[in-house]
Amino acid sequence: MFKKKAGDSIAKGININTIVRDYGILLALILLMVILSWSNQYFLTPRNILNVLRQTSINGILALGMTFVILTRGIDLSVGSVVALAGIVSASLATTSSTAGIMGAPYPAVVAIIVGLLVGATTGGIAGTIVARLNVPAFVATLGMLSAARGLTLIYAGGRPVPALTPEFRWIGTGDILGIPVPVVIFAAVFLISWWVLTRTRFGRYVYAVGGNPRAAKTSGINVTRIKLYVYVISGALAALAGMILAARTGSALTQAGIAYELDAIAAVVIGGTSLSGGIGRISGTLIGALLIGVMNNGLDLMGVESYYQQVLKGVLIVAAVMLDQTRNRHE
Amino acid sequence: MFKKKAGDSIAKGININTIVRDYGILLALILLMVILSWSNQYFLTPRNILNVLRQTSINGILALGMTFVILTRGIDLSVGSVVALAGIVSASLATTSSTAGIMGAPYPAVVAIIVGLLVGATTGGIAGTIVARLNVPAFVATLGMLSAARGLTLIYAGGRPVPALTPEFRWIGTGDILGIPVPVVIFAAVFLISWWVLTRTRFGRYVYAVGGNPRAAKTSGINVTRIKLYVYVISGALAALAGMILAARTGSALTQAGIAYELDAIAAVVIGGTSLSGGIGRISGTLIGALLIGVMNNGLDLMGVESYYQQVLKGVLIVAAVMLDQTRNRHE
Amino acid sequence: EMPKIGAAVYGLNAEFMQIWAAALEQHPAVLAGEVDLTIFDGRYDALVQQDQFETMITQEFDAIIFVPIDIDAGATAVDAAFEAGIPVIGSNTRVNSDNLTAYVGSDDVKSGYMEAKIVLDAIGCEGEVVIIEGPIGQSAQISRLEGNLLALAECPNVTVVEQQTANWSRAEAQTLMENWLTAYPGVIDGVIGQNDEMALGAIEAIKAADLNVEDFAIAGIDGITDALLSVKMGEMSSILQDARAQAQGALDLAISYASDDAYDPQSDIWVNYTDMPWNGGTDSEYSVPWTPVTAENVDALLDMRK
Amino acid sequence: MVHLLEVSGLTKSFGGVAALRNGQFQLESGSVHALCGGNGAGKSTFLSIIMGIHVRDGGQIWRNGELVEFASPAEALASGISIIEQELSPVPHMTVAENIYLGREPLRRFGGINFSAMNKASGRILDSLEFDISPTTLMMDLSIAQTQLVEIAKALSYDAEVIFMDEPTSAIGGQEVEQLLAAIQKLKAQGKGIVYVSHRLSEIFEVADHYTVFRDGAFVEEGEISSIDRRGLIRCIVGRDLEEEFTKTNTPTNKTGLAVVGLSDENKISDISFSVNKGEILGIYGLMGSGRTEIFECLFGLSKKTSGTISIAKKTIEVNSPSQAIGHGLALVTEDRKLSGLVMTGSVRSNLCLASLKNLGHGPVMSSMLEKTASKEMIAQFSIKAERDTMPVSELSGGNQQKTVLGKWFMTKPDVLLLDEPTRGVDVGAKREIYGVMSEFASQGGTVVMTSSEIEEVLGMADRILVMRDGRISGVLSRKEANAEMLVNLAA
Ligand SMILES: Nc1ncnc2c1ncn2[C@@H]1O[C@H](COP(=O)(O)OP(=O)(O)OP(=O)(O)O)[C@@H](O)[C@H]1O
Ligand SMILES: Nc1ncnc2c1ncn2[C@@H]1O[C@H](COP(=O)(O)OP(=O)(O)OP(=O)(O)O)[C@@H](O)[C@H]1O
Ligand SMILES: [Mg+2]
Ligand SMILES: [Mg+2]
Repeated sequence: MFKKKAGDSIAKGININTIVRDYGILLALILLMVILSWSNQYFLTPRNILNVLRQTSINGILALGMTFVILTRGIDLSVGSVVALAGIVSASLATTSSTAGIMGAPYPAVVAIIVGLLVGATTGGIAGTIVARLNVPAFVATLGMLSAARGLTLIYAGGRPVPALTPEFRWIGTGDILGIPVPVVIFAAVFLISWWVLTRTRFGRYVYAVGGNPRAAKTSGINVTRIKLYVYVISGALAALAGMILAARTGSALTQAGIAYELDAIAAVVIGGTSLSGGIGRISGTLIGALLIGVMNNGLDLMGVESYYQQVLKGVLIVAAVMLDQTRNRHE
Repeated sequence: MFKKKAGDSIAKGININTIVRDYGILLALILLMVILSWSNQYFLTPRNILNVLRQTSINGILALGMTFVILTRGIDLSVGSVVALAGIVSASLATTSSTAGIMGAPYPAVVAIIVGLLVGATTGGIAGTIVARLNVPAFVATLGMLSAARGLTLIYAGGRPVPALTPEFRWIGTGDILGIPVPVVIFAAVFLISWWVLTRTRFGRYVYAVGGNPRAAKTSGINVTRIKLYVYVISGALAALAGMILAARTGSALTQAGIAYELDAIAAVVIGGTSLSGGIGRISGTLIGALLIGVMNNGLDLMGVESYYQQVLKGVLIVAAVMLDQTRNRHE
Repeated sequence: EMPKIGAAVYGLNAEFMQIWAAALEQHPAVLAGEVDLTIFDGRYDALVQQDQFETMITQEFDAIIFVPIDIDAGATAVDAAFEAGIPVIGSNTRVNSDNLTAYVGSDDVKSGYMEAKIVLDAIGCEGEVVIIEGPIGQSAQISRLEGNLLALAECPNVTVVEQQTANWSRAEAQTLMENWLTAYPGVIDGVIGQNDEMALGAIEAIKAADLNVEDFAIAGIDGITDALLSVKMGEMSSILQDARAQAQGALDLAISYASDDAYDPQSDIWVNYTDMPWNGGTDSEYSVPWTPVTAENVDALLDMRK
Repeated sequence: MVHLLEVSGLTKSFGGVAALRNGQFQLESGSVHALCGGNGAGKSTFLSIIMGIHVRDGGQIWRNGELVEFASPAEALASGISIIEQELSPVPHMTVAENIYLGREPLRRFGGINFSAMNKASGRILDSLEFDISPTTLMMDLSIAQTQLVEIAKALSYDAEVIFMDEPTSAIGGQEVEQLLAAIQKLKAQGKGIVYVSHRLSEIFEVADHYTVFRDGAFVEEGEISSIDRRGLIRCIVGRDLEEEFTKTNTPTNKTGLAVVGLSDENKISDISFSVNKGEILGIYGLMGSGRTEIFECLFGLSKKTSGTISIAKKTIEVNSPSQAIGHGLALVTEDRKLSGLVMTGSVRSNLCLASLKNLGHGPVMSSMLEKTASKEMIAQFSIKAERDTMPVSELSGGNQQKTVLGKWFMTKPDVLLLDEPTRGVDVGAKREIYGVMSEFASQGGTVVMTSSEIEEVLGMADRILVMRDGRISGVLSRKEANAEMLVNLAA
């Protein structure tokens, strides 16, 4: 839809130039994977592939929600704190610990999850309202939420982690379906739904239009305020989902979970070719961006690169990957 | 130059509407200060005022550099890491410790400072080149630098702090000039120079033009690439300056200094009314934004607000302050 | 076949874990090339640590040394390693898991008690103190606070005027203390810093306010180099957490569990700490004693850092 | 009788400055109503208020006799009003079809968008207007003229009863204008009402039945087109009599000002050679996409040329960037003021001075005195209607923005002026002033190259006319021999 489509290049015969231009970042990912599988025997094992996917799923889910927000020219800095808040709240419903749980806990996992999602949607809704209705810059509104949601997390939990989650709840982090880890399945599902929504529905088009030209969107009769509000709700709910998976994976919800996660999520989106000035981008790019970050982290650990050098290498690799990607529009 | 100037409203007689519109954020700051001085007897003491200024100076210096970058539609996420890198490198020249210093240390403070500034200008230059010449999004380029500079810091220092700085070097963090702390003096000087550069020089005009419409700027004969490069050099050098003041203030340079400082610096700029989409903003706004953050932190500590509630309050206050500010353009 | 041993630590950016990691690499077995050691930086994130466990399991490590960010959140990782048949030796911070093979560490509650006690003794069990805490919710913060409060309970005439986090950071603690000194002029007698960095920040703030550091009783924990220097100048007290013993002890245990044959520990810590016998390497817990840093031992400790 | 639309006493001010003081208007069904007025008269403001884009301060609007109040464009659209806005505002990274159907995409059964139906429908609309644009092209790949065509198609596709057209032809010319006017006739026959805003009076006399004139934000006069002549309408718009519309005072010298030999680029133009003498105005005429703009972009270092030489006053020059071009005394008024002409976030003054900053200070330091004087001079020379020169340029009316761009380039005191559609959106009075400035510039020895989609303008101002077709020169005519028919024939 946006930019040229895969169909176009296939129709015209495979053209290496077109591929490089349209899928530069995918090439970067493949290149990285080839180098890694060539230099480490474990990299391409099924077990490690599943590891990478599982490790990517949390940042990936955050990045998918972030894509919606960034496409409308917004930004959501609060996702890391929402991860913690929703994680703690849902965990307090799903713990067997008598001190950390709320009255009546443990509740069925599905109750905990629904409450968690509501928490995320609410924080997103608040941030979205501040951005869309009160015209506060998204950076400020969500920075405020970053701080406030972290504080609420600490108040709610009294500063302590919530341990001893029920096995039922933990399943969303540690279980598997036909050998595929549940977080990966959830990530895949969220990706497919997001992809469908963004490319095939009116709402998706409006997200692009609001980011591409808010004035034109408004003049065409689109309720710009509502679209802006919704994307923050989506981002908040997905952050909550990620937070619950995180708690379920680690087995206890921590008040300091998710710190600085917003940076990685935004990075995945931007590496994937979505422009911070809105209106341009593909959700598949975000998937690739998140995978690139995941593979990089996994690969550097796998190869036993020393921690300090890892940080330097990561910086270099991110920039190099994006430089390989010629998709980025050079219009401005 | 851009937006309305103070002179305009004065000419027409003081008009409360104009003031609210033009200096909303200043009103927010004043309001906060009135509330604080009313509820805490120590707030308005000269000693505490100096405290606030001293505490603001580091973030303030970062924010001043960040203003240049953001005015050109860029962003500099690397400032926190540059704080650490420049701090460590300059400290290794100004330490009396035989293990942590480099050969021949301690050197005169001025040598250490110049080297530190060069380190910052170099990292800024690298990031700027990647952004301006290689067309990599600023978010990615400076995120890469954030990671790489942190890694370099750790490698350079072997993960250990550099203690025992010479009194001469420490003067920039702890000394005072006529009773005013040196960091405050430096902050004021940097502010005045930045203000002068942005409002009075050709370079300043170009910064606004490049951010407002890069294409029109280019057509008007402006070397857009060069202007973009320079703003990152400025931001890097100022981050280095902040890093050295921080090291001098704490008495030793730490490898984990400056983590997450970029968020506060960007927040000061945005709260001050500069638009993340470039071309709009005032350096005086940044000063007020930084002061607002500083006063808020100081005030909450002074009033003994519990740390969890502090975070919630901070989030709420930031958003409220910006909502009070009607300067923000509602153009889009 | 060399045993492959991984060390997953919560983060390498601060000095304490750096000393810990360096001690690991200075272990005689590593120097002699008898083990293949890899250190993983957990980047202060429980999830990253768990990911690194998965990586180590995939690569079939023979034993894992674990310094978790959180006492509870590390359990899943330990259980996963246990299922894969890999022994996990805890170091520095405990993990709430029955599957932890052994633990070498120092009791944070005890150090919290000790440092608070030093401050309280110095002010004669009477007066006003402030507590500067680590990141809220982190295990060390929780335990050290517990210890702080135990000691404070013994001195009912002492009031805690303020208690805030400075996230283990010197710069944050410095700002915090500057503001407290303004809000409570002449009130504060003692500063309980839950680590040395924060205690040092408080000292800088006191100096910046033109007050006498000697007028305050200040204590921290860990014994980082700057704190040792500060103790030497009589500005503060610190309690040495022996990173070297925690690291090398854990590695000896890891090698012992990783090799089929009987193994004699190689680190000199077993000789130095008579309170902590090797016992054939089969104990489930080794408690590394805390050492208060004093004017007497500070020079020796500083020498070891060179 | 019930009017499709009736408006009375509409007022609107922006930050204390009245943009509209008394907007009054009646639209009958089956008619084309021309809304006339100089730049800044309040026409666009008037239309945007009715459309629900701006909120009015006072006044009443009746739609089919019912009092209405549209809070958003969505409501206006729902009541059967659509608009072609003056400032083209496409969503750049969406396709033509998506732009046309934005806000009302056809759906499939399960809620997904039916893209093929949308593309087909868009194709049909574009074809019916004989606009040669593919529905699946991205908007950002279109030229400004094509963008305008899409906006026209979009406004018509609503099948609205009332259609506002705010300068729909400012970026197009020739054939496309004819097609639009034909379409308007068809709509009129269907009983729709069209409000037509244009500074090209010939179009108004060709298509409109009624006219309403605003001046300084207030209603001045209305009537039947048949009851007024061009001169009378101009008098009504400008408020005084204008003698001839084109003021031409220059006489070409025989000294070469600008010479171009064998200029080609990647694919848009090839083998372009011409020379212009000092004191001469060379007009370039051509159809949409014929390569006029591209010539300018190559000359000014904005596009890469593949071959050819450029010389100024017989000296061959190398131009790789606009700053080099400016250094050689060139100035380029680009055709899209929003995209490449103005820094919208800046003030009028800063925009006027932007290309001349090197001459407005001492070394790197600016002198606000010099800037103020220079900007005042340009504002006077082009009679730019601005409250203060420190106001944001985005708050100027369209025509005044265009004059600001011209002012910016005149301030650089160029030797060679390249003007790409210099009078786009400029009112009759101001056009005449611009022509005056152009002539004056030429008669003082300056060299002028201008393009225009308005054939009368080229014929009226140029000493010689170069006609482009498909990126090549198809003919050069002298002022004496040229006429409209010849130009059209050479261009097609
Ligand atoms: N957003 C705005 N803020 C402030 N003033 C504005 C704004 N929009 C328009 N104006 C002012 O309102 C007046 C009328 O502008 P408007 O755009 O309606 O004129 P117009 O008749 O359409 O002119 P043109 O023919 O040049 O398009 C002008 O003086 C203009 O400066
Ligand atoms: N495919 C395209 N992608 C981006 N920009 C384009 C494209 N085609 C044309 N343009 C731009 O549109 C402008 C018009 O180009 P060109 O010189 O071919 O036409 P022209 O004769 O000036 O006609 P008009 O301006 O009326 O379309 C140029 O500025 C060019 O950069
Ligand atoms: Mg108009
Ligand atoms: Mg053109």
